[in-house]
Amino acid sequence: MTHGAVTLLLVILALTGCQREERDTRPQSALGSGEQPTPVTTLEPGGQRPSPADNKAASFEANAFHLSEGKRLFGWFNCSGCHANGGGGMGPALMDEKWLYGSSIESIHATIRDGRPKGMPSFHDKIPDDQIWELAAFVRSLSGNVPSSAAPQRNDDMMPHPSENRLPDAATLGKSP
Amino acid sequence: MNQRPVADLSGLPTFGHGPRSPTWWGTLGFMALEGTGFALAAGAYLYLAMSWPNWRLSAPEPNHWPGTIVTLLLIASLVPNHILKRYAEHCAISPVRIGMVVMCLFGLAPLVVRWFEFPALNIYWDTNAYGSMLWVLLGLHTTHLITDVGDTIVLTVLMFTRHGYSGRRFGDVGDNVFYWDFVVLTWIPIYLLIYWVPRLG
Amino acid sequence: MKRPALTGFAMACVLFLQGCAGWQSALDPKGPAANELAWLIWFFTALCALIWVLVMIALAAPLLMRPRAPSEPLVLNAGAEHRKLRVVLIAVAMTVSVVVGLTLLSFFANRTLAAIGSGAALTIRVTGHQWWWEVRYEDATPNRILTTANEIHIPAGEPVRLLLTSTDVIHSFWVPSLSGKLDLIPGRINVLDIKADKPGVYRGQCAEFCGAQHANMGTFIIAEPRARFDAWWNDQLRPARSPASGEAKTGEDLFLHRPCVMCHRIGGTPAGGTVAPDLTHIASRRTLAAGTLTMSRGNLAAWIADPQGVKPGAHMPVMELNGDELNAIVAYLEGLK
Amino acid sequence: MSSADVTSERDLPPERATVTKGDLAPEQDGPRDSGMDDASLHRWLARTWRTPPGIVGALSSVDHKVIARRYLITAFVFLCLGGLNAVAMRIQLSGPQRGLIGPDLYNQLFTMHGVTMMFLFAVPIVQAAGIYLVPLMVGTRNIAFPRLNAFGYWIYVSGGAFVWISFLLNMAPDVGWFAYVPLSGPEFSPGKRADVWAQMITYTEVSSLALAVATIVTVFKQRAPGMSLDKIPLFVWALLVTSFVVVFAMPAVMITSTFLILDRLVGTHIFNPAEGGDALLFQHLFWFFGHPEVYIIFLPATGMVSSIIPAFARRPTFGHLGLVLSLIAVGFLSFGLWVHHMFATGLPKLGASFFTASSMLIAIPNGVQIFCWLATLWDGRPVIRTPLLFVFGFFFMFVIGGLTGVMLASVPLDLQVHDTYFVVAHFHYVLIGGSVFPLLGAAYFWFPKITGRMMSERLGRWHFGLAFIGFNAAFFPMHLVGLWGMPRRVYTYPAELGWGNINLFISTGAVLFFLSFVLFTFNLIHGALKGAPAGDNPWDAGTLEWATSSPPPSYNFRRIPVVTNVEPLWAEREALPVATGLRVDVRELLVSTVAEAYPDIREKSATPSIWPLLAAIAVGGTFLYSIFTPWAIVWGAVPIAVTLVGWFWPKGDPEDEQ
Repeated sequence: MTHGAVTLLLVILALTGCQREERDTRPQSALGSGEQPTPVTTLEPGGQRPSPADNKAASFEANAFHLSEGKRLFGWFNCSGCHANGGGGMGPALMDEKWLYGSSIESIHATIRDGRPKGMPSFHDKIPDDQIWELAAFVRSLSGNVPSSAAPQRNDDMMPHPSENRLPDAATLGKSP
Repeated sequence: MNQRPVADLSGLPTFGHGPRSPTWWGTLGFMALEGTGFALAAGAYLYLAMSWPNWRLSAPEPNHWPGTIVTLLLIASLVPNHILKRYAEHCAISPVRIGMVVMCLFGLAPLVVRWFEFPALNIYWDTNAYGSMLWVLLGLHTTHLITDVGDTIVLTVLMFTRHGYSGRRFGDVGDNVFYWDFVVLTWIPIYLLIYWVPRLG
Repeated sequence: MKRPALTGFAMACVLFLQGCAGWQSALDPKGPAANELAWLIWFFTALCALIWVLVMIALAAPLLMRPRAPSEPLVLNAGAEHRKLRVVLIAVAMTVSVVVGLTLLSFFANRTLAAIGSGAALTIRVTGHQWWWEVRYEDATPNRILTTANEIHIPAGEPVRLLLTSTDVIHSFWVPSLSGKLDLIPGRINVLDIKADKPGVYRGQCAEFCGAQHANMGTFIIAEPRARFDAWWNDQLRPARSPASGEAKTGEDLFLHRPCVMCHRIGGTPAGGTVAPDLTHIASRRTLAAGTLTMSRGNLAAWIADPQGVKPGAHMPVMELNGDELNAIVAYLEGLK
Repeated sequence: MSSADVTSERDLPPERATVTKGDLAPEQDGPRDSGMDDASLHRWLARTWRTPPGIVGALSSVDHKVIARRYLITAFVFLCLGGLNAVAMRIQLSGPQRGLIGPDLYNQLFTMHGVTMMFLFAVPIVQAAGIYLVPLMVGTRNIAFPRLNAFGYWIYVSGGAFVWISFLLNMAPDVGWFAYVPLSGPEFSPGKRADVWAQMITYTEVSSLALAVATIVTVFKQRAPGMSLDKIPLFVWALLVTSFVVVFAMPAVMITSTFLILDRLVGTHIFNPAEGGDALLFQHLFWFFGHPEVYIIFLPATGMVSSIIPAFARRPTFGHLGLVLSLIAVGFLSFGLWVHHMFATGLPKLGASFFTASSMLIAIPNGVQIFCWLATLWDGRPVIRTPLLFVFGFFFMFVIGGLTGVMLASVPLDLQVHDTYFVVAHFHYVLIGGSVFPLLGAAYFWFPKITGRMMSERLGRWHFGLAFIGFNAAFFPMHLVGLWGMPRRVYTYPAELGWGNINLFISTGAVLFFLSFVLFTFNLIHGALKGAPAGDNPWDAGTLEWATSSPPPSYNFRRIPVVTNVEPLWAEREALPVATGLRVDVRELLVSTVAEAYPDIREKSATPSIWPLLAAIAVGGTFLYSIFTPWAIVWGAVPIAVTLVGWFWPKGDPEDEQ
């Protein structure tokens, strides 16, 4: 009885811990498959959802490593050129609760992959799919949508806003101006 | 091994005050290690202050008044504290009870003011390293303040029970007095560091 | 008990010393700083070995004596104790003089090392990245400033000043055949002066743990005669060669339209990424991925096809390329001499 | 020598003997040990001092020997785990470009190896040897603050378990045991791995500090009558100095790890150069602890050497005073040389030279110790038994480690060998040669006292031979490979650098060394179950722990011994002088004065209690939870306060009431 409970607890711990801490730098799906589904640009809100086989939301969304990689790429790929550090500039703000094209990670993935009207370019060819997922997961974390235990922490540079792991959660954020 | 009695200990007392008691030495040991912690935190502050020519990093000057009030309260508390110590050495229960209540109040008063001291720093811990160090130093001392006030309150309650009539308990009161001195003493350099040292340069 | 161990040591040492080719070795100095240091190492080692042997003799001596009468441990021979005290005091005095001597020696060695860089005409800024080295040749004329990666060409026989810094974590620049190591710390600039006596290739490696691929963060210092060095610099300043074949042309197009362009720069093309090594003359380098693979067509293909298999954790992502695309890109890069 | 003049009524200062008048409950009295015969004395004391039966009783134990035994076993388990880490790393490194272990796992492995060996094995095991032996050597019945001592153990074992469970969950720290920022900082260490490092370091150091304070007070206030400062055994001196070093060094690492976790979790900028912080501040703070840490591990080992040598050289240590002064000097100097770990960071040249001088300076007191031990051995061929063999091994290897240490102290030389395998070789020579070999010798030496049985001498010699060859084969070539350019903490290396053969040899040695520990474990178990009965004093040694039975009874000594010599059992061959007059129905022990050890107070020692365990659970839960939210400190304060009040609140025992 006790043993069972302890084992169960350990298994749960292992599952939660592993998923958050796993550092898979070479997701299997990407290997050897040169062909990708034909890009579909769609203007409908929410965008085209990826097929279940390609949907990597589960393995990226709450994984600390992928989120932090997303944060790095956000800077490297100059997303801040338009979106600043999430506060918005030429492009819309990413830190608030307003989503023009849906708030799910799949929608954000589609936005980055296929682009959106009024200036958001398509990065389909420019960024490998796994890294689009990382970026999408990070963008979601900007508005407190991922567990703070996995969200990236502050950078070692000038800090114009609180780090993602210290943002209020999405519900609270929506109410603030 | 065979034994050969050479000394008789039966006439010795069963408790002692101050350096005679092991507890006093234990308290001293913990003070030494906590004092090292304070010193290193202060050292870290000074290290950063010296690395940056524009220290305070263009942060606004803190409002020193809450800190000054805390300092005055803490220094004032030393008087009843040492009166209490004398009564504890004489194992006089009623004055010790009164003294403990007074010391509880003298402990709570600076804590209340401390609540207003944090905003008076005029900077947050996540603004820059100067703010971080200020909050760390103040937080470190506040932790000591809280634990010692908690300790004093528990001991006060204990002195009002039948357990209070024990020599050991009077020794505990003495050690509590000793530790409070330490809490007051460590505050002075931190106070100067937070409010006055940056104004020198 | 100890003899077989010692014999084993001796044999082992002989065995190892045979294979001791100095490419990245503090014991195979190729510059004045490393020379001074190698001399210092040998001197310290010899002195320490001597002291160690003396202590071991002192330790072994009682084993040859007769056993002490077991009766009364507290009964001591006052004369013998006095003699021992004298021996111990002499030993302490010797320790003090050795320590003082070695301190002075290392102080003067330090001064000698500091003098090596005087008159350095060439300044190179080396910036550490997770897990490669950005190398920038400073020059008063802006269009002569040259940025490359992982390999540092220097003129032989001349002191060169390296300005070391980092954009992410702490690294440490260490080319043992030329000089001691110095850290690259974000927010600080450290100055290291190096000089190679003769032309040659000297390997170095990051010496401060810097994350997943700390092990594969190599660098090369290539010392050349002044004339060849100048020619190299001039050659590096020109933009990339345009693709020579149709396949390479396809490769260039792919490079510019696929993820490569997001991070890498190739001079003379729109590719202007600055977060990864400059590839303008990649084919002229000896190695790929900071000393991980030697430069060859096969290794280029392997690195592009599966960077995470070659260097797990590196920031080069796995890209979705089919065989033809891969061949084209490799053909293009191979032409970037 | 006569004992009559050392301790008598004359030596009790009269004003100290008087009882303060005041509002005190009338003092109760009970049976005393004065005229009691041995059998009934044993019955009384055994009942008063026993650990209660049952699981709850075992968890409530405050007997320093019980706690120390748990510490020793736990630390040994962590040694084996850390050793397995090392073997895994050595297999990966046995050839160039091996693919057995990837960088992610390898980085966790070497971090776990360092953390386990430094924080969960080396420091706890020397402190555990201290809390077992110090009360026996100073002739008292229990350690000072026995409940704090028990609390320390629970903190230690749970802290160790947290780190190892996080390793099993792929959450172990992967930033090296010293976790330099910015690599361990918020930007470059995603997830909770570095937080685990930071919080568990702070947490387990609480245990180390608790033990240090308890040890200091035991040595200062609970020494047997007559044990003035000049008669304190060297092992006790070593533990005393170590405890002081702990008290002043460990807060530095707690401050460092706390700053790190604040940076990571609440967004402070202490180590962020862009907002006024500094990355090198971390290194200064860390090494202010990190260098004394080496001496925390090494000094108790010198105490062990100083205990083993006189027993087998059959004479007191030569230069007792010189050894004591060297211990104190090493303790002081250890705080003045942290910067020699940072020569490669590009510090100002003059400052670095100062630290060269101070680092070299520490060779002098260490030299004094070596010379005094050698002089002790020069009276004739010593009795060669396993403990002494390990001490010989200690000389062989520690002198190498010490001399390479002198090389590292030289700024220019350090720039070549810093962070290479040369340094790995150096500190393993110092830590294994200088500390683990004396510890193994000490295990053979005191095993009969702890278990009442002897370990096998034959196996012991085989163990020594295997360990000696394995160790030197594994670590001596590392000096060379370091000079040939191999840096530390690499998970692999290219074949063309030619380090393959030597690394294969090193790995073979490492496996041999590991096997020697398998043999040792067998010898331990075999000795504990089937060893020959030891008797009270199998080596005819001279210090007080050999005056009581093996294993010692819960109350340690039937009567408090009176000390007349630094080797009291050699001075008093016929009968041990003792002091009488303590009560036997309550846990009474003798408190004496600090310098002269005059009897001063008959104080009550704490009774068994479950509260230290509960308090440790509350503190542990708070620390664990704080990795996830800073509010844990606020919520955790409640159970911590409750358990601490429960701990200190008098339960109506006679011990508490008086």
